[in-house]
Amino acid sequence: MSTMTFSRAINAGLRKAMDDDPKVLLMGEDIGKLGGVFRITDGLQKDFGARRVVDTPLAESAILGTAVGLAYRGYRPVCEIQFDGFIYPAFDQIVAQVAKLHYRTQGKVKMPITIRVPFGGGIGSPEHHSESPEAYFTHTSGLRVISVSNPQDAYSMIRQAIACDDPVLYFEPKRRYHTKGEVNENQDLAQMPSMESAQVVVPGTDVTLVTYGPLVQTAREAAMAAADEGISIEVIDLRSLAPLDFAPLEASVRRTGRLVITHEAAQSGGLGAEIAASITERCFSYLEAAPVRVTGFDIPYPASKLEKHHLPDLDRILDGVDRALGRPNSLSGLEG
Amino acid sequence: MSTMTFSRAINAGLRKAMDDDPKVLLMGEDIGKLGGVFRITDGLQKDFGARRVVDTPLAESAILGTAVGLAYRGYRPVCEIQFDGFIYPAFDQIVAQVAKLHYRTQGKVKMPITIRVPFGGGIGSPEHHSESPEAYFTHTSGLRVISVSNPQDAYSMIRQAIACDDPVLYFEPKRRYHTKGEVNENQDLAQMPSMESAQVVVPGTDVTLVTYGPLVQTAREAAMAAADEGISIEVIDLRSLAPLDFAPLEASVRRTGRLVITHEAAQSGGLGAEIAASITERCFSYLEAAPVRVTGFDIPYPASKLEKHHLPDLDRILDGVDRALGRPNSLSGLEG
Amino acid sequence: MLKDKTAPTAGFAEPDMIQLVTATGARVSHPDFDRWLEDIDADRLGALYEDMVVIRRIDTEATHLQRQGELALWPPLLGQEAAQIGSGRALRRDDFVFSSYRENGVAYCRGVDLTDLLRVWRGNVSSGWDPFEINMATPQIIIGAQTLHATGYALGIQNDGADCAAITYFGDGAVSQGDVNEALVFAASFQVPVVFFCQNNHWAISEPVGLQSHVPIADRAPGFGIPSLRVDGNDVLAVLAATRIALNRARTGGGPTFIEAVTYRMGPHTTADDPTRYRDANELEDWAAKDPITRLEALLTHAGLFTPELQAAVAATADAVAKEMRAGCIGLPEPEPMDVFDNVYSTPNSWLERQRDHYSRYLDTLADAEGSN
Amino acid sequence: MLKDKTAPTAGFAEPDMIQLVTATGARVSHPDFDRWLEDIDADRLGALYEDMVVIRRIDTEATHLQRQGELALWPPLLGQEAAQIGSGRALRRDDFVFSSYRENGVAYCRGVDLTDLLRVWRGNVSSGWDPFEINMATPQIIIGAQTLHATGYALGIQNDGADCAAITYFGDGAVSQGDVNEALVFAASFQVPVVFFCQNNHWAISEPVGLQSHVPIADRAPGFGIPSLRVDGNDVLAVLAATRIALNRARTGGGPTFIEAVTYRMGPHTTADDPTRYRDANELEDWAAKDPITRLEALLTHAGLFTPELQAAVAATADAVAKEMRAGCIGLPEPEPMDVFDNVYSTPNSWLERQRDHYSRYLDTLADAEGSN
Ligand SMILES: Cc1ncc(C[n+]2csc(CCOP(=O)(O)OP(=O)(O)O)c2C)c(N)n1
Ligand SMILES: Cc1ncc(C[n+]2csc(CCOP(=O)(O)OP(=O)(O)O)c2C)c(N)n1
Ligand SMILES: [Mg+2]
Ligand SMILES: [Mg+2]
Repeated sequence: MSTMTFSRAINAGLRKAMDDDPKVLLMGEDIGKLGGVFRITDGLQKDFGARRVVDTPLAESAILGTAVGLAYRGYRPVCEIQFDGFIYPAFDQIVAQVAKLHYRTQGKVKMPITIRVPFGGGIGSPEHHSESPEAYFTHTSGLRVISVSNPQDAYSMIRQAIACDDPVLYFEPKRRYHTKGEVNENQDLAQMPSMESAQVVVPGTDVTLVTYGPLVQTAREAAMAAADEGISIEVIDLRSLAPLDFAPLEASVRRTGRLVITHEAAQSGGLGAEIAASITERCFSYLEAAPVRVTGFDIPYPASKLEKHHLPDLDRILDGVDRALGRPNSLSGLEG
Repeated sequence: MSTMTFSRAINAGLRKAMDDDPKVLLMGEDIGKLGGVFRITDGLQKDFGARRVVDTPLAESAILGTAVGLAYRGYRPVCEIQFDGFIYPAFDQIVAQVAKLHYRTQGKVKMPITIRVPFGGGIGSPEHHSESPEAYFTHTSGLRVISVSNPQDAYSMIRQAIACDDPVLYFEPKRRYHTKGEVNENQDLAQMPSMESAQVVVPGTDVTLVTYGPLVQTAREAAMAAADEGISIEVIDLRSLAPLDFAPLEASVRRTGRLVITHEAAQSGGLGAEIAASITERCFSYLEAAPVRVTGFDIPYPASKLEKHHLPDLDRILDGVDRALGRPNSLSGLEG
Repeated sequence: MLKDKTAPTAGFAEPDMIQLVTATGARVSHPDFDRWLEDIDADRLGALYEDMVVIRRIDTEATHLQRQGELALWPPLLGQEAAQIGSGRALRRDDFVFSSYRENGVAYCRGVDLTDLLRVWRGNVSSGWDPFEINMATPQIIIGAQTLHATGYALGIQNDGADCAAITYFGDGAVSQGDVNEALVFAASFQVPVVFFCQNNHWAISEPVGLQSHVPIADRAPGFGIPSLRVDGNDVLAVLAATRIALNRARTGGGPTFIEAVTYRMGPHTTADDPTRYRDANELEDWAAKDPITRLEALLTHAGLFTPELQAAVAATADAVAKEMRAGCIGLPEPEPMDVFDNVYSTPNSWLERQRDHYSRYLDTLADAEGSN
Repeated sequence: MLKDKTAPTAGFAEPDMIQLVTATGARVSHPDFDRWLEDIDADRLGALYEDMVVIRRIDTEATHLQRQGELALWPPLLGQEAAQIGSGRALRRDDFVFSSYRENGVAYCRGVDLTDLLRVWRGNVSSGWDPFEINMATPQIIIGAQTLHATGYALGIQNDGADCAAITYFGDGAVSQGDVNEALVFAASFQVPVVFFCQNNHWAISEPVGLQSHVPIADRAPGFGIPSLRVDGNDVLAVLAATRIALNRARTGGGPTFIEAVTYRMGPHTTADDPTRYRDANELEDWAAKDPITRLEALLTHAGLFTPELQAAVAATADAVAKEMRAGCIGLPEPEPMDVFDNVYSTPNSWLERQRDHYSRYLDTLADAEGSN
């Protein structure tokens, strides 16, 4: 066990994966000497060389497209997309190639590609640097999508993602890069909890609060704050966004009868819709109230001085909890 | 009133829009002499010239990117994407530019761009020619998304889309291109029902069946078949996918207490999730059962000989209706 | 001062292209190219001829099968036989091909099973063969996407220190796509062993090549730092030599090469297309006069090699291939309903398992209901 | 036979570039370029000098403001003054600019309000000015996207039969993006009045230009059928002349032109960057010796124009501009919470109206709760 930052934990996981398998290589913009704009790959080019930590020309479609070719050749490329908002030029290669090649070839061609995406807001950046595009990928059959919320998961799940024979989008909550935590680096892949499993991170009885990535921390804080008021929130960290691990959600909602989902992405068509719809399908008779979504608004990411009015925070989450519980809340009096 | 095919109706709408406004121009691959692979633009280059019906080089990102520049210059470009599966190279320009420029510039720059996308399956085509990518766009703030199901709407709504100052994705159900219907070409834009409005196309009392585009016809057939068994289905054609017009849905579900949603797109994260989640939020206490989704599976579009096993058809929709009604159905006996 | 290349080059004046066999079948010698053809004796020339006749026959037979409703679609290669055989036969077994949908002649060179060739066009599967069995990726439909795959594969070859190469095929329309240009950037930056093989068949569906570029396509590559060759794509020897030159560069650390093979799509874009809507009949006639097979016949005739024996043998092979292919096509078993769920992932996926389970129950219910009727 | 341009060109040997003023300030004459500078008299030269000094001052002041916490971020243009002023001053009012994020010097030439220039970097808005007021689109962050916008705008100009032009600015990194290459394809195909202005400042964040291309970037364009010019980007006269030549071609139906201005990013990529991690200090030193402002001072000195009066006047202007900008920046009103909902659409949208309404109620509730505490 050692204490390390979130970003260091990803670095350590990448290093371990590269040590374990010579076919693992990293590709991206500025990931070499600079170590990436967030320093996630710091020191790796120095230690593994420029053939395994590849600074690419500035073209995202080519990063993913060449990764596909490398996968054909037996490599396991880990592609860094510098910021969430720069993934769209690669969308075609991800959606039409990476996601579909295994199906297209009836399983002949595997695509063990990991796509690392620093995502989400809260760091005061200009446009395109704070987006939450995960729902585009969770709706894309053939991809796996995960998001990590703490250093241990960051470490374990990057290793699991790289080891996975399917393509994995790995969403990193960039505003949590500097948080620290305990990391056990001595686990075999086999010992780790499946990267497809959701986890109850705060047990509770009154309401189920589901989230992932950057808002797990906020949700924990909300649970603490609510406890002061005598409300017991069960917080679930989804970890896997596609597929969703519904078992712990169902179990929780059957107990609490109430569900709040929170994410930074826009509400309409966001992952929260899938969770609400699925849990309603699976737990209809247990629900005491409609699932509540506390999310970013249906707007392009706003200027940094306004981002606090877009991002769900502790107060907005608690307001959502009140709504789920039928307690006085900001929408009291509105029918619904 | 005249009778015409669906494809002819779009053609007529485009022609009218071009007649009415010299700033309207069409761009796309093979839309000139050939009239498009579906002949939607047949004859228009001949009549309006190559400056207004522009055969572009083979590059979707450039089609949308140059459309943005044309919009800056005061034009109203109508871009044809040849098939649904070819829209992804343009994804970045659509999501990061077309959708966001109005917001970015605090309303200074308008993006009255219409993107025509023949979509959906059922025509026996190879991969990439039968997709339903609408949920990527309904989740993208700044875009409007509509889909048409009959020649009259095809005609009216292409005109409305072009007249709209916001960017509009116009999804055309390609397998319905040859169906015929009455079209009134003598309506002013102002007289037409808003393109943002959903419409009840079959009134009913037992269950609400919501869909759009190609499956509206299938839903109508389902309603007829169900009527023979004494079940009264209310069919709603969404027409607008973003924003969704919830008023008629809410009104209907409050009466029926039961909701079935059907679309060709994959289920997870599809538009059905948003509809189910929103209606549950808005009509929780009226719902007698969880909303049911009858959709394409979470798979890449399959080979054409298998597409009938992916696309919702009359029988699968009726099975979903049975599920919503608590009648014996394929999942009877499973909990959930 | 201006580096101006916009001077009109309409029609791509022949002198620009490397040609080793004239339209009338005369062999012209070429200082750089000839030495790459030293092994092409009578037998090999006959074999190239056979290949070209056979793939034309495959193409014709497939078109028939489509007309007869046995195939859903077919993209004819008629007219492009020399470009595909000349390049396809330059490859080594351990080279890897990333093509578009029209390179059925190249697939034939790779030794594709004829039934596998058709499975995708019959609609049974999304692609027909095992890429690793013949070292060729299955047809790519997204225009240009495969050029990046080839470049990445070549990066892998380079990392492995192997001496094979990747080759990617694409059309004149494809060169407008961002992906193709990014592939040139990456290939040049990393100097990887990849050959960019552009079949300029003059059309991208209904769009003439002049809409994509006012200058010869081969001129594109040097500006990326990639040397290029422009060859008569209807001259199988020129194509063969050019591809060998490029592959040799790739194998010996010389990096990428771009080849433009100037040829012509004599048929429709696919069996769903109607070129009379957009193409002048005269143009087709002009190009029919440059038919690559006729040209090779003329060369063989000049050399006294176009014997009745050769003709009979080739015809017999073509007949046999066509017959085998037709039988394989018609005999293909129908896919099973539950196949739709296979191979989306290589490891189990809970979402999909549930949908599979539900659909299987649904099919059972349906069968029961039908049984009880 | 191979059109091979992969010969090493490391360091982009100066002889390749057009230079009208040497590093020591000597004016060299040039047969094609000189006639485009006939109007550049003492006053105009002084004005160019003033512009360059002023934008360097703007740049420095903005960097200070960032360090002082008044701006969230700033992308310095230090070292690129000649490239931006030379090109920016070649433009006519009715030309339209599509730039990236670093062209604050060009925006200055367009007459941008200084406070508007900073609004985006302070984080108040997503972009700071009205594009139609100064005929310049606001900064584009998605690398290369703006080149297509310029090409489309130019298509509009062509359709309108107008004689203005579009110009687009982008970096050496951007030329690797598919969009930039597609823009070249479209511009060449339609022969539209657009100028592609690439500031090769040798770096894309931490990546040296040699990673993007082994050949000079200006060589890229001719392969698309677009003539190109490679100029010393630290020589304001060479840049001015080249841009005028290109704009003139555009206005007179000559189609697109590509300019590579070879310059250097003397500062960090942005204020968030630390170039010492990846850049050799010697390289920076070399380029400091080629400082565009020093060079113009030397030219002015040679010509006896670098008078104390000029220096004093320029310094006064720079001071005034810096002061005005600082005051404008600091005086910017904070945005209002409910602003987040404005202008997503130009017409009402039911989804958003509901969210706006809910959030407004929420803020009220919050205020009530705080009020009652
Ligand atoms: C990204 C994308 N856009 C559009 C299409 C539709 N399409 C299929 S083939 C084709 C023309 C291709 O022309 P070319 O590259 O010259 O190849 P050829 O068909 O002549 O072999 C087009 C536009 C596609 N398949 N993919
Ligand atoms: C599509 C996209 N990918 C990545 C980035 C991140 N990024 C911002 S600036 C930059 C380097 C750009 O270099 P260059 O084009 O040379 O312009 P310069 O910064 O030197 O002016 C990168 C990679 C981005 N903004 N957009
Ligand atoms: Mg072609
Ligand atoms: Mg640069």
